[in-house]
Order: sequence, then C-alpha cells, then structure tokens
Amino acid sequence: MSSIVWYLWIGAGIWGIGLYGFMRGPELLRRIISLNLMGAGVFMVMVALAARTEPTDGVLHALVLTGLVVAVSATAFALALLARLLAAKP
Amino acid sequence: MLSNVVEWLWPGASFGLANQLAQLWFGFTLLLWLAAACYSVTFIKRQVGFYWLFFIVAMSGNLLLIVAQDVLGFYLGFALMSLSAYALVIHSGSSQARRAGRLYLQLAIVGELLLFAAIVLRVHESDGNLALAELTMDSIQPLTLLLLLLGFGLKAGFFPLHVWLPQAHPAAPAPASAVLSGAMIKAGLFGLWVFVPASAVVVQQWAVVLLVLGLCSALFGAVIALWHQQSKVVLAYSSVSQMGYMLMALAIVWLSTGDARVMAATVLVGYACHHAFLKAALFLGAGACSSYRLQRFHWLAIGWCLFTLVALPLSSGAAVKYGLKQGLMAQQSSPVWLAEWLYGLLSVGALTTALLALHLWCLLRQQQMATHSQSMPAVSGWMNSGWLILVVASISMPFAVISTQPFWWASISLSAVWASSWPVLAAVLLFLIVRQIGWILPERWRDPQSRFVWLSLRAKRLYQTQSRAEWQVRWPGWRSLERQINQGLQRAELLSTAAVVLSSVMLILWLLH
Amino acid sequence: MSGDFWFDTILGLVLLTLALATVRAQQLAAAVMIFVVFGLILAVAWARLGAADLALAEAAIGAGLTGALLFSALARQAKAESAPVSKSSSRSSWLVLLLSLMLTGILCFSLWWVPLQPEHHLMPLALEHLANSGTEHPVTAVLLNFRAWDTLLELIVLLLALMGARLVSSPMLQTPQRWPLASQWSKRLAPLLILVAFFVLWRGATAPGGAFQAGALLAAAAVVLRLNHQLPPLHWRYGWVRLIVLSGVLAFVVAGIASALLQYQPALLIHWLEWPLWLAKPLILFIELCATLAIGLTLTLLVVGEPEELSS
Amino acid sequence: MNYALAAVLLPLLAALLALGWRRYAAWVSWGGTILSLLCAIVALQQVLSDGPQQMLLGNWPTGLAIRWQLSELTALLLLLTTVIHSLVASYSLTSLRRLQVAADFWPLSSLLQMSLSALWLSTDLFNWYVTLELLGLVAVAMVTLSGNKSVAAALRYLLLSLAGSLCYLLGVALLYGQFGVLDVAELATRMPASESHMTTFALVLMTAGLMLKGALWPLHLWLPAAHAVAPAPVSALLSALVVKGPLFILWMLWSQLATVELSHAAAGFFLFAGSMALLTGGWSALRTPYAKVMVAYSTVAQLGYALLAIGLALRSADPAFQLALWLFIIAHALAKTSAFLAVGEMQHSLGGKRVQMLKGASQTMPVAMFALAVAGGSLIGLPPSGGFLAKWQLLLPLWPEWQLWLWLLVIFLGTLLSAAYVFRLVVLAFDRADPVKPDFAPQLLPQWLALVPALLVWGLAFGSHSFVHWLGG
Amino acid sequence: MDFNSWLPLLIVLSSLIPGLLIFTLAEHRTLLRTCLNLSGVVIKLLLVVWMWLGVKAGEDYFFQLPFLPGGPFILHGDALSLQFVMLSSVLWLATTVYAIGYLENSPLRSRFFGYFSLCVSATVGLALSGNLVTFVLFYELLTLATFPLVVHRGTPQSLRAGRRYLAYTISGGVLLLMGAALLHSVAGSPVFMPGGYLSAQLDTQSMALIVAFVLLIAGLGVKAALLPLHGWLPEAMVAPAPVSALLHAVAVVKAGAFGIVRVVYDVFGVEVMQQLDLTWPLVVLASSTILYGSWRALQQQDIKRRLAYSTVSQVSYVTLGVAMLGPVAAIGGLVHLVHQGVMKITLFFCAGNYAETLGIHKVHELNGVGRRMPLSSVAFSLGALGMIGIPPTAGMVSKWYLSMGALEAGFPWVLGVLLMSSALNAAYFLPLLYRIWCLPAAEWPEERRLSDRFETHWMLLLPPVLTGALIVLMGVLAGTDISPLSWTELIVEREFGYVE
Repeated sequence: MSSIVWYLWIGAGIWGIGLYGFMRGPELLRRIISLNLMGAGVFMVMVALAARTEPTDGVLHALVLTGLVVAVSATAFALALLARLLAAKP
Repeated sequence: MLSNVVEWLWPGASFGLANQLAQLWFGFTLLLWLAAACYSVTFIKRQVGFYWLFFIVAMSGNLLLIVAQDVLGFYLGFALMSLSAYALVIHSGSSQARRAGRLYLQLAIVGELLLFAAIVLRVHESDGNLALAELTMDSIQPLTLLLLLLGFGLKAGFFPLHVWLPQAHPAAPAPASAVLSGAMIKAGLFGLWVFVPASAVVVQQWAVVLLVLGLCSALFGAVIALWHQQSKVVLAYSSVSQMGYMLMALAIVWLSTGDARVMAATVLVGYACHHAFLKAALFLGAGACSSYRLQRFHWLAIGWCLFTLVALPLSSGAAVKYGLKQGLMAQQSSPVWLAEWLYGLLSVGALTTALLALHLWCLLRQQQMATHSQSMPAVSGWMNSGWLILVVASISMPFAVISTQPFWWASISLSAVWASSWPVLAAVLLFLIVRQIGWILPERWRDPQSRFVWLSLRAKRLYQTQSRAEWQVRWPGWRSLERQINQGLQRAELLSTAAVVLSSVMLILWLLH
Repeated sequence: MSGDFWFDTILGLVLLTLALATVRAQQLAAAVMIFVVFGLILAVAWARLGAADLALAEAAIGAGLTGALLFSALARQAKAESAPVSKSSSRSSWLVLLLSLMLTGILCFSLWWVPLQPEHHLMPLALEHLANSGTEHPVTAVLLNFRAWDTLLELIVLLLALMGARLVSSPMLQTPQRWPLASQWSKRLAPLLILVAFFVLWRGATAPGGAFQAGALLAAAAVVLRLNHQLPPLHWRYGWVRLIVLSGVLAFVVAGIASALLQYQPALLIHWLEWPLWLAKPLILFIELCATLAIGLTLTLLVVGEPEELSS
Repeated sequence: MNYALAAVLLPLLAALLALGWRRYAAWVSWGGTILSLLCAIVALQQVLSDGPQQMLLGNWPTGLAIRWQLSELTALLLLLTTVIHSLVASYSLTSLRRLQVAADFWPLSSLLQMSLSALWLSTDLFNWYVTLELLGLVAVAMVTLSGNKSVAAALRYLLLSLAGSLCYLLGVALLYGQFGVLDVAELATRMPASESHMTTFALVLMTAGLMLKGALWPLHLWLPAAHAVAPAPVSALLSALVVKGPLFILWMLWSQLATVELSHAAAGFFLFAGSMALLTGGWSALRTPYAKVMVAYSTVAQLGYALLAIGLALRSADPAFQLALWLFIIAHALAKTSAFLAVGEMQHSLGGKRVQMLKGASQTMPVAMFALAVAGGSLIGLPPSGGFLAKWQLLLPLWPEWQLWLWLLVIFLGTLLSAAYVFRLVVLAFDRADPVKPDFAPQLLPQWLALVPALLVWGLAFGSHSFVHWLGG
Repeated sequence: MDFNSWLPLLIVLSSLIPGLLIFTLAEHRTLLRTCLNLSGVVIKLLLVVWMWLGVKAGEDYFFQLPFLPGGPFILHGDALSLQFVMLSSVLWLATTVYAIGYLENSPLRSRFFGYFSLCVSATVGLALSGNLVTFVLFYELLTLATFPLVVHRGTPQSLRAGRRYLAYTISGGVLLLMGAALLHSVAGSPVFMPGGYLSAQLDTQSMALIVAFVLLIAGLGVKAALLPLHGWLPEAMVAPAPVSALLHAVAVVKAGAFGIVRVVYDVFGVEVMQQLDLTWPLVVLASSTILYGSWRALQQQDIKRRLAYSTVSQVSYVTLGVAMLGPVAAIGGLVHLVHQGVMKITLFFCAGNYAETLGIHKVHELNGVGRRMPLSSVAFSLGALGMIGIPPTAGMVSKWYLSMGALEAGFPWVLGVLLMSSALNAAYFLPLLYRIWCLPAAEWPEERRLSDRFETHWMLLLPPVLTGALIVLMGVLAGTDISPLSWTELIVEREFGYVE
C-alpha cells in the first residue's frame, strides 16, 4: 500500500511545483500552465485517495472528472483573455 | 411702610418707601432731577434726543433704587443709573470727555460686578430671601462688607475711590454734573445705609475706620481743590470732601444705638439733602457762568450757596454740621479720645471748606470777567427757574423739613454760631494775607493730571488686542514619502505579490495553531 | 521489489521532472510541449491507479484540447513579442522557492497522516443504490444521477467559459494554407474519431466512458476538420449552433423539470432531478447524448472559434 | 423549500432564454429576477412559519446526494440576493442604451444570481467548490464587459480566483480522504473529535482559498483594480454579493468544523486581519484619486468589520457577534450597491474617473449625490442606517469584556476613516466654485433607482426588530 | 394610541414634511416655498403650545416605535424637552422670516430651506427623544442636516469650514454612539427618568459608568463646544447669517448643552453623579471654557467670529449650571439655555443685517452704525447688554441664579469665574457699542438700498427687533407664568422634587 502514499506525495510535489511556477513564472502563459499543474497535482491526490479501496471510489472519480472539466473551461477562458490582452497590447 | 410685592415682574419685585427718612431722600432726589430738567431744557443744544433719553433713564434708575424694596429691583435701578450716566458724561463729544467717560465706565462696570457679588453673598447669607427688610437684621461676613463698601464706594466717590469724579464732572454738561454729584453719587451712600446691618459686630469695628476715612476724604478733597484753576474741577473736589463728611455721618449712624441712631440717621439724610441742593445750584451756576451773562441776583444765589457750603449760621449747613457734631459726641462705641480729636479736626475741615469757597468765588468772578467782552446771551427763563427751585429749597430745607428743625434751632444758639463762624473768619483772614503778599501757586503745581486716565488707556489697549494668527496644524512632509510608496506598489507585479501573500498566509495559519 | 514498485517510482519521478521542466524551461514553447507530454504521462498514471474514466478524460481533454489551446496561445505569444519581462530579483525568487518547498513539505507531512484504510467512504453507499440509478457504471451513476446537480453546474461552467471567450474573442491567426497530407489524413481520421466517440458514449452506461470523454473526442475531430477548412465556419449567429451549445444544459433542465412534474405530490419542485425509476435509463442516455454534442461543439468553438464567428 | 428551488431555477431558465433569444434578453432576465424575488419572499415566509427545511437533491440517502438547507439565514441571504439583483437589473434596464455590451450582460447576471443562490442553499463541500468556481467565472466575464481596459484586471482576477479554488479543492480532497464525507453537517459530527495535522492543514487551505476569492484583507490586492474598471451595475453586483459568498462559506466552515483551541488561534488571525483591513482599506480609500477605486477600497475596509465579527464570534461563542456579521453583510450589500450605482451614474454623466469630477455634483446631479451620501451614511454607521445597527450589535457584547478594548479602538478609528473618505466626496459635491458640467442631460430614473437601495438601508434599523428575531438574536 | 401619543410625532413631522416638499420645488417657486415654510412654522408653534398647556396640566405624551432590540424609538414630551422645543420653534419662526428676507433672489433656496426644515425637525426630535438611543439618532441626523447649510455658499473657505465641522461632529457622534452602546450593554435603554436609571449598576460597574460618562460628555462636548472640542464653531461662521443665527445660537450648540442636561439629570441622576464624584471635573471644564471663550473673543477682529467665541463661552454657562447639581444652579443653567438662545440670535441677526445692508464684517467698520441703522443697533445693544448680564435683560436673571446656585452647591469660586466672565464680556462687547453709538460714521464698505421706508429689508429688521424686545421682557417680566424662568422652576420642581 505504500504506493498510495508515494502517489499522494507525487501529487503534493506536482501541486508544490505548480504553486512555485505560479508565483515565479514571469510570463502570464507560464502562470496559466502552472495553474494547470496545480490542478493536476490536486487531481492526482484525489485519484490516489480514491485508489485506496478495492473497488476504487467511483464518487471521487466523478468529482475529479467534474474538476477536470471545470479546469479546462477555466483555462480556455484564461487563454482567450490572454489572447485579447496580447492583441490589445501595441 | 407701604410696600407691595408685584408678582409678575422679576422675582421678588416689590416697591415702597421703607420709612420717613427714605421718603425725604426720595423727595430731595426728585426735586433735584426736576431742577436739572428745567435747566437743561435750554442749556442743551447738541444731540438733544440722546441727552434726554439717557437723562430720563438715569432718573428712573435713581428713583427706582430708592423705591425698590427688593434686592434685584435695587440692583436694576443702580445699574440703569450708573450706565446711562456714562452717556451724559460723554455728551459733549470732546476727546477729554471721551477719556473721562472711558475711565468712568471701566470703574462703573467694576463697581457693578463687585456689587453683584456682594448682593449675591448677602442674599446667600440671609438664606435666599430677596426683600431688603430682612437683609438688615442678621450678621454679615467681612468679605461681603468689603465688597459692599467697594461697590458703593466706587459710586459714592469718597477719598480712595474718587478717581473718576474729578474727571467726569467737568466733562459733563452742567445739568448732568449737577445731577451726577447731587443725586447719583448719594445713591452709593443710600445703598450702604440700606444694605449694611448696623448691629453686626464686624460693622462696628469697621465703622471707626470709616469715620477716620471720612474725615481724611473731607480734608483731602478741600486741599486738592485749591490747586485746581477750573471752577468745575474745584466743585468736583468739594463734592469729594462733602462725601467724606457724609461717610462720617453714616459711620456715626452705625456706631450709635437706639434713638441716637435715629438722630444720626436724620443728620445723614439732612446732610445729603443740604449738599444736594447747594452743590447742584453751584454746578448750574458754574455752567451758566462760563457762557452766559449773570445778573446781580445770580451772584446773590451763588453767594448764598457758598454761604451754606461753609455752614455759616442760619444756613442748612450749620444745622447739619451741628447735628454731625452732636452725633459724633453722642455715640459711645468709639474710643472717647478719638471722638474729641475728630471734633477738633471738624473745625479744621470747616476752615479748609471756607478757603475752598473763597477760591471758588474768585474763579467764578474771573471767568465771568473773561467772558464779559463778548456779548453773552442772558440767562434764559427755564435756567432761572431751575436755579430758583434749588436755591429756595436750600434755604427752606432746615426748617421746612420737620426732622431737622431741632438742629436748626440749636445751631442758632450763641455757642453754635461762634463754633461755626470762627473757622470762616480765620479762612477769610488767611485768604486776605495770601492775596496781599501776592503768593500764587507755582505753574508746575497747577491742575495736576490724574494718573488714572493714563492707566485706563493702558487697560483699553490691553483688552483690545489684535487677534493672534489662528494656529494652523501643519501636515508633516509625508506627501513625498507616500508618492514613493505608491510607485513601489505600482512596480510590483500584482500576480506574484498576491500569490506570495497567499502562500505566506497559508504558512502563517498553519504555524499559528 | 515487484515490477509495480519500479513502475510506480519511475512514473512518479518522470512526472515530477516533467513538471519541474515545464516551470523552469527557458522558452515558453518548450514549456508547452513538456506540459503536453506531462498530460499524457499523467493519463497513464491515472490508468495505473485504476481510474479508467479519468485516464480517458485526461488524455482527451487534459492533454489534447488544453495542448491545442496552449499552442494557439503560444503562437500569439511569439507574434506579440512583448517587452522582456523584468527579471524578478534573485532575492524574491529564493523566497518563492522557500515558500513553495515549505508548503509542499507541510502537505506531504499532513498527507502522511491520511488513513490508508478509510473507515468510511461513499462508494459502498453508491454501489448499494446503483441498481435503481439507471446505469451500471458507478461513475456515470454518480455524475448523472446521485450528484446530477454538480454535473449541471459543471455544464454551465463550460457554457460560461464559451460566453466569456466570446466576449473577449480576438482575431485568430490566419491558418496556414491548405496542407494536402493533413487534409487527406483528417478526411480519414475524422469519421473514425466520431465513431469512437459515439462508442465511448454508448459504453459509458456500463463501463468507463461517458459524455465528457465522447464530447472531447468529437471536439478533436471537429477541430482537425475545421483546421483543414473541411468544415464550414460555425457562426454563433446560426440558430442551430446556439441550440446545440445550449442543448446540454437545456436537456438537463428539461429532464429535471419533467421529473419534478411527473411526481408533484408534496410540492411541485421537490422531486427536481429525481429520475423516476422506470424512466432513469432513457433519460440519462438522452442527457448524455445532448451533453456530448454540446461539449463537442463548445470545445470546438473554444479552440478554433473565430471572432466574427463568435460575436452575434 | 419549493420556492427556494424556484428562486434558483428561474434565473437559470432566464439565462438560457436570454442566450437563445437575443433581442428580448433584457426583459427575460429582468422578469426572471423579479419572479425569483417573489419566490424568495414566499420562501422566507415559509421558513419563518414552520422552521428550517432541508432537501436532498434527487432524494438519495444523505451521504450520497447533495443536501440543500433553507434556514432563516439562508432565506434572508437569498432574499438579499434577489433584491439586489432586481434593483441592479432595473437600473441596467433604464440605462440600457448606454451600456455598450448590453446583450451579454443579461445572461451573465442571471447566471450570477443562480450561482449565488445555489451557494447559499447548499451545504455540500464539493458543491460549494463548483458554485464558487461558477461565481468566479461569471464575475470575471462580467468585468470584461467594459472592453479593453478591463482585460488585464480581469485576467489577474481570474488567475487568482482559480488558484484560490484549487487550494479550496485540495482542502476538500484532504477532508474527504480523512472522513469520507462531503456534507458539512455530517463532517461537523466527525471532525472535532479526531483533530489531526491533516484536518488543520485542510482548514488552512480552504481558509486561504476562500480569503483569496472573498478579497479578505491580506489577499484583497486584485479587488480595487477589478471592481473599478467594471461597468457600474457589474461592480455593484461584485462588491455587494460576489465577495460575500466565500465569506459565508468561511463562516460555515469555521463555526462548525473547527475545534475550540483551533478557532481561538484563528480568531486572533481574523481579528488582526480585520483591523488591518479596516485601517489600510480606509486609508487607501481616503488617498486614492479615483472615485470607483475609492468605493472599491471601501469594500475592502468594510469587509474588515465582517472579519472582526467572525474573529470575535470564534473567540467567545456569543451569538450576538454572528448576528452582527449577518446584519453587516445585509447593510453593506445594500449600501455598496447604491454607492457604486450612484458613482457609476455620475462618472458616466460628468465624465472622468477622478474624484474631482464630483465637484458641484449636488447641483448638477442632486439625486445621485444624495444616494451616495445616504449610502455613505450607512457605510459610516450613522443611525438609523443598517450599518449603525450592525455596529451597534457588534459593540454591545464587546463592551463588557474589558480585555478586548483594542478592537473597540479599531472600530472607532475605522468609523472615523470611513467618515473621512465618504465626506471627502460629499464636501466636494457642495463646491459651487466651478461645478463640473455634465456632458448631456443626466437621466433622472437611473438616479432614483440608485437611491432606492440607499433608502432601504437607511431605514433598516427601524426594521431591525424582525431581523434580530429571525437570525435568532 | 390616542391622540396624546401622536402629538410628539406630529410636532417632528410638522417641519419634516414641508422640508421634504420644499426639496422638490423648482427654484422660481418662491411663493409656494414661502407658504410651505411659514405654514410648517405656524402649525408647529400651535402644536407646541398645545403640548405646552398639556404638560403644564400634567398630561403625558408618549410615542413609541420598535427601533433597536431593547432600545425602542421613543418621543416623550416632558417639561425639560418642551422648554427646548418651545425655544427652537419660536426662534425657527424668527429665523425663517429672516432667512426669506436674507436670501432674496439668491441661488439654491429650495435646497437651503429644505435642509433648514430638516435641521429643525432633528432639533425638535432630539429635544423630544425619550431614551438615549433616540437621542443618538437625532444627534447624528442633526449633524447631517446642518452640514449642507454650513457649506451652502460653496466657496473654498466654507468647504474648509464644512470639513472641519464634520471632522469634529462626526467623531463626537461616534464617541456618543460608543458611550450609548456601553450604557445599553450595562443597563439597557429605559425612558429618561428624573434621578436617572443607573443607581442599580452603581456598585458593580462603577468603572464602566465612569468610562461611559466620559464618552458621552466628550461626544456631547463637541456640539456644546466645550474647551478642547470647540474648534469648529468659529470656523462655521462662514455660513450665511440665518444659518449661523439658528444653528450656532440655537439648534446645534444647544443640542449639545441639552444633551449634557439629559445625561446628567435623566441618565446618571444626581446621586450617582455625586457618588461617582463626576461633578467637579465638569465644573472645572465648563469654567475654563467660559474664560477661554471670552478671552479668545477679545482678540477677534471679525464680528461673527467674536460672537462665535462668545457663544463658546456662553453655552458653557448651561453646562456649569447643570454640573453643579444644585436645584438653584439647575434653574440658572436651564433658563440660560433659553436666554442665551434669544440673546445670541438677536446678535447674529443684527450682525447679518450689518453685513447684508452695509457690508460690515470687521469690528473697525462699525463706527457710527447707530445713526444709519438705529433699530438694528438698539437690538444689538440689548443683546450685548444681555450677554454681559446688565440687569434689565434676561442675562441678569440667569447669571443671578447661577451665582446663587454656585454658592448653594458649595462652589464659591464659580462666582469669581462668573464675574470674570462678565468683565471679559463687557470688555469685548462695550467697545462695539461704543463704536456703534459714539463714534462718527465712516463711509460703508458696500451699501445696498434694501428698502426705502426702513433702514433695511423689513424681513431682516423685524426678527431682531422682536427678539431684542423679548430679551428685555424675559428679564423684566421674569415672574409671569409664561416666562422661561417659571417654566424652568416647573422643570426643576419635577426633576428634583424641589419647590422654589
């Protein structure tokens, strides 16, 4: 079962790196990517938690799926905003 | 004693004349104001409306304070009288009159305030009842007595508190100064007589001092008068000396007991009435003398007034002076040696008064001679009638008024006549000697200027200062510092700072628990 | 040291290095590419952790569509060569590193306390009610029945993203001229993708799969066709485009209201989103179909939406 | 419960119709708002008559399904949301021609109302995550309504909002990992018993996320930029309602899930953050030269009061502080709506962003200026306004405890600062030296509509008896 | 809820409703505006007289509305409140007539008269308020209603004065609010009752009571212009004459003084004040304000600023009288509340006349005005003499009772303060009278012919003459039962159970 903990830590690591990227990244695009990394980290933690029980926890999977769709729509909107910002900047 | 409380006026308002002597006081004051009114009908030419307004207000104040049976009524009358007198003083509009007026007003206001404090303390001592009748019964604190003396003294104008009198009277027009020295300054004395409880212990002690003070004032007034060359100033100083005598009379009233006190009171009122008529007549005369051509009977009247001033026999002065001496000897509470000694000094007083009278006579004659060249108008009928009232009253006063009749008869007795006439003769003799050796007052000593006028100017400058610049709170120079902070914030990338703050908040929250 | 151990360790380390590389890469282009690879590896990791649906969704949405979006943003980024961003001073970068390290440490520390055998979780409850939920696959049951409200809100979020993108739509770069190989390839690939999408949709009722994954696949097909100009521009003005985009949410709401109307006993709307037993399966299928079409079209418009297309 | 659900669904239907049917979008959305207002009123009536109700969506057993709870508090918040939305919608309806991107405003505002109502009603952690996310996206989309100048601020707002949501989601994941339950009530029974590092960090994460989305003091940096560039009705909605959602969740979490000593520690932090918000927000509002930025900073400052109320309520379990918190939220929402609408109206007619444009506004646009002054009066807390009522409820329990004198001082300084920046505008308005001439004849109806919420909040104290009774005071 | 309970509300509304209507009037509708104004004034006066007779006969007027939990909105017409209501409604009549004349064809009159009526209804509400919470409410409304009047002219100075006015009064209001909250948490907000309602809490929470007292007095001190908090009053003189007349002679300043009376007598009560030993600090503060105000008034060269500083010192007479807790001192303080109002409003009216007709603002420009404007100058002189406390005027009566009360309450040194203050008053008022009456007239800064028959517009002339006459009548006819003095005795009798 130590693999669950390993994957939890990997998730935490990805979240940490994402946070680091979000804070440091000078360009806005890099920050958006770091946000996605943070999301991926969180989802990794959730999936690892779901994998603890024998029939993996379907409810948690559903939550992750919803999170994923929310993440992608938010990213799409952010990128559209970024595109408009870059287009507006002379 | 008729006094009824009028409910709807100020609290405790009641009017009435307490006793027979108050009625006499009211009588002579009324007569005096009537005479002055007649005189000023034609005498006043400038700003007639204002003059008559304030004349009437002063008169009503004077009469109210005599009639009032309650403290507030008295104080109302007193204030009306003294403040409206200011307008009479500065009526001529000259700079000298304005200066005198300013000194008069400053002292009048101070007097008002001291009097207000005295009355409040007095009413508080007699636990809050406002009627004058109850005030005289019980004891009095020394502070209250001192305040009363100062308050009324400033108005009465005896020796230490007389500074405004020699300035105000010459400046005022003749009828005004007649009324001023005839009726108004006596109101101060009336107040003392009404407010101070004679039987109190502390009053007995202080009465002796007042006795001496009165005499000093009498002598001081007469002596200083000799130095001055203007007739009105001399008259003013003679008022100061006469107020000294009246203060002695008042002191005698306090010192004597029982019917001796009644007798002394009669002397006091008689003296006041006598002085009122003669001083008013003299002032009217002095006024007329400078700008009108006087006939022979005018000079006769002036002569008669000087005659009564010097208290020669057959005059009201003799009666009153005799009564004064009787009272002085009759009272027991002051040490006997002091009584005799004062008795002697009274005759010296009479001497100086006689000198003053003669000096005045010469001044008036000179003044008339000086104005003889231009064609001066004749004295108008109104002025004559006012003058006539006064002279007749002065003549008829001693025997017309019942209470002073015994003194008048006593003063006709041989010893009284000699006692009252030798000082006059001595004075005449002295005067002739001086006239012979042709000794006149050195220039430097003539008309000494009183220091108080200069002091009152300094006081005015003290309380009419220019306003200090309004202090402004000055903001420290942090405007530039703030601009730097703003620029710093602008430069910092909002996102990274917000993210850093987010992580630090998480860290802090975690470390907190 | 069973094979699994080695596989997990390598997979974890690969994921971490890829993430670090994305953040630290000098050029943005490299970061984007590494991120796409990271997405794929992540899908593998989830498959390893037994979440088949998620692996499919991650691959399709996470790697595929997000990658496409990032590439188009990258193109703009290069075009508008903005002024070099001021290099944040070294002092603050150290602070940032320290902060994120500490937070990650705390997270790992607290994750250490998580009970490996959770004493209670919702799965047994879900399985117990799976029977009358209208589908066999628990994830689809949770998504479309037990927590249908979340899914409805999620569809609204997607719709909202599209509305937002429409508001700020900026002119698209002109697509490169027709590339014959690509168009040939897309002609063959698109029908396959559509087929797979509908298969995934149908299978979702019983096994991993479902509206979102199918929608993503459909969007992929549409994007490829659109890029090769084999698909007419999808103007927002057209009624049918709007209808399809709204169909997902509309279907859900209509079904919800219908379910409420059918059982109006205690109060009219009390049975909102409560599929009656006999109608559950067809209803879920109907919603899944509409959702797939809506998601497909929405994601297409998000990726290749033209400003004049999008503005009404 | 029926009507509460209707109050959520009506805006959703209105939004869909508005998207589909473009020409009548305005009237559809406005109708939806008014109908939901009626439903909210009826819902409140129901709750008052027969107590709090709850509903399991799709009535699956409690753990599985999402639970909605309609207590007096949530009914009141629902009513507040519908009232403010109907006011803003009618304001926007009157000034329709001037709002450039009018068409897209309507569906977004209906979606905003729907998401907020869903947030008030639900008690499910993950459902809160989705509603928060929806709220954030709608808010960002509405900010971008005012064109190019708002894109930068909107993007920063979006990114920070996403970061906040992810932290919140991680917190939810940790809690689910530990206890396997998503519903707050059930969690409240399990969580205080087994308190561990995991649960603490989960709470820390969720608090940080919510503070970021709710612009509470240390994490408020994005708010002034975002609210200032947004069009008037949007910034009114944002300041009045959007920032209150996360605050509501923050309170729900800390009041139910935290153990006693954890809540004491957090109380210290919230009190410090609240007082700093009051002081720095007030100072920035006083010093900023731009009118809308000033009103935005005043939001940051006034949220300080809410933080104070939360801190005090956590420190001593006195219900009066909770009452003060909700009264404050209601009063601030109404006052801020009126303030933003008035400032927006004046900014639009008199032209220019700076505060100086208000010079002589009491002559040129008296009604709008009066609305701003009345709203300012409530922000300061002058009687008989709602702000005064909230402050009164906050002061009453604070006085007997002597060791809390510092927070009394903070409240005093905060009131003075708020008085300073409100009257800075009012004094300018009375400057008859050279009043700024409006570009065109200012419309009267929008000004009157901006005045309505101000008058509502001005008389709130008179209706306080019922509020206090409802909120269990 | 019979009519007795509706009367207080009607009194407050009788000026509120016309005010709100006037707001909506267009600028040129002078006739309608004047009718509205005057009808409001007359109705209010009738209602007040009605209530006055009722209270005299012992009726009870009590209106209640739920306001704060535990603190209802109460309007209660008792003897003390009625005195202040009578004062403000009578003077409002005079000031309205004056304002109509003063603001002839000047801009923004609707706004002016609107806020004017709001301010008076706030004052009347404040007077009639039955508990501390209602008092705080009207106290704040008064600030808000008076501010637009202070900045009516809109010039930079008036804006600066407005800012300063707000800074003082708002912080004062907040202090009052916190004090009221403290008292509410300690003892709730019962109706004001003679003897106060804090005796129960005296032993347990004496510290809280002291803090509350300090806060309340600081809050009220701002409007009552006590020493450190008086800065706004001289600045607010830039306002137009009717504003400075009504507000700074009657409404605002008296609200503070009236508040102190309420707090000392009806909230804390005499016993509690003595036990907590709170009297002497207030007496010392009031005395120092009296002397400081008079001293600063000496130095002012601007007439209205001199009058403002004189107001600062005169209002502290009321505080002094009340703080000494003796029944006679209370009579002195309360009757001075009325007298000072009438006297000061006369002075401000005349100052306004001088400024409006001859453009006189500075003291040295006053030379010879007595000849050019005799009636106004007579009124001015009466007011000045009243301020000094010269007997025929009402000032003498209040100064008399204050002195007697000071001695009776055991503060002999207060008598000295009163005398010193009268001397200073004389020092800065008599020179004015001297210039008006005794100095020759120079040419006027800017003379305007306002009316051919009288010296100035009749509406500007009538009010000061009436109030001037009132000064003397109140002084001389103080014994009559409609005079303020006898009404004050009624109050003190009910408040203290003390029979004069």
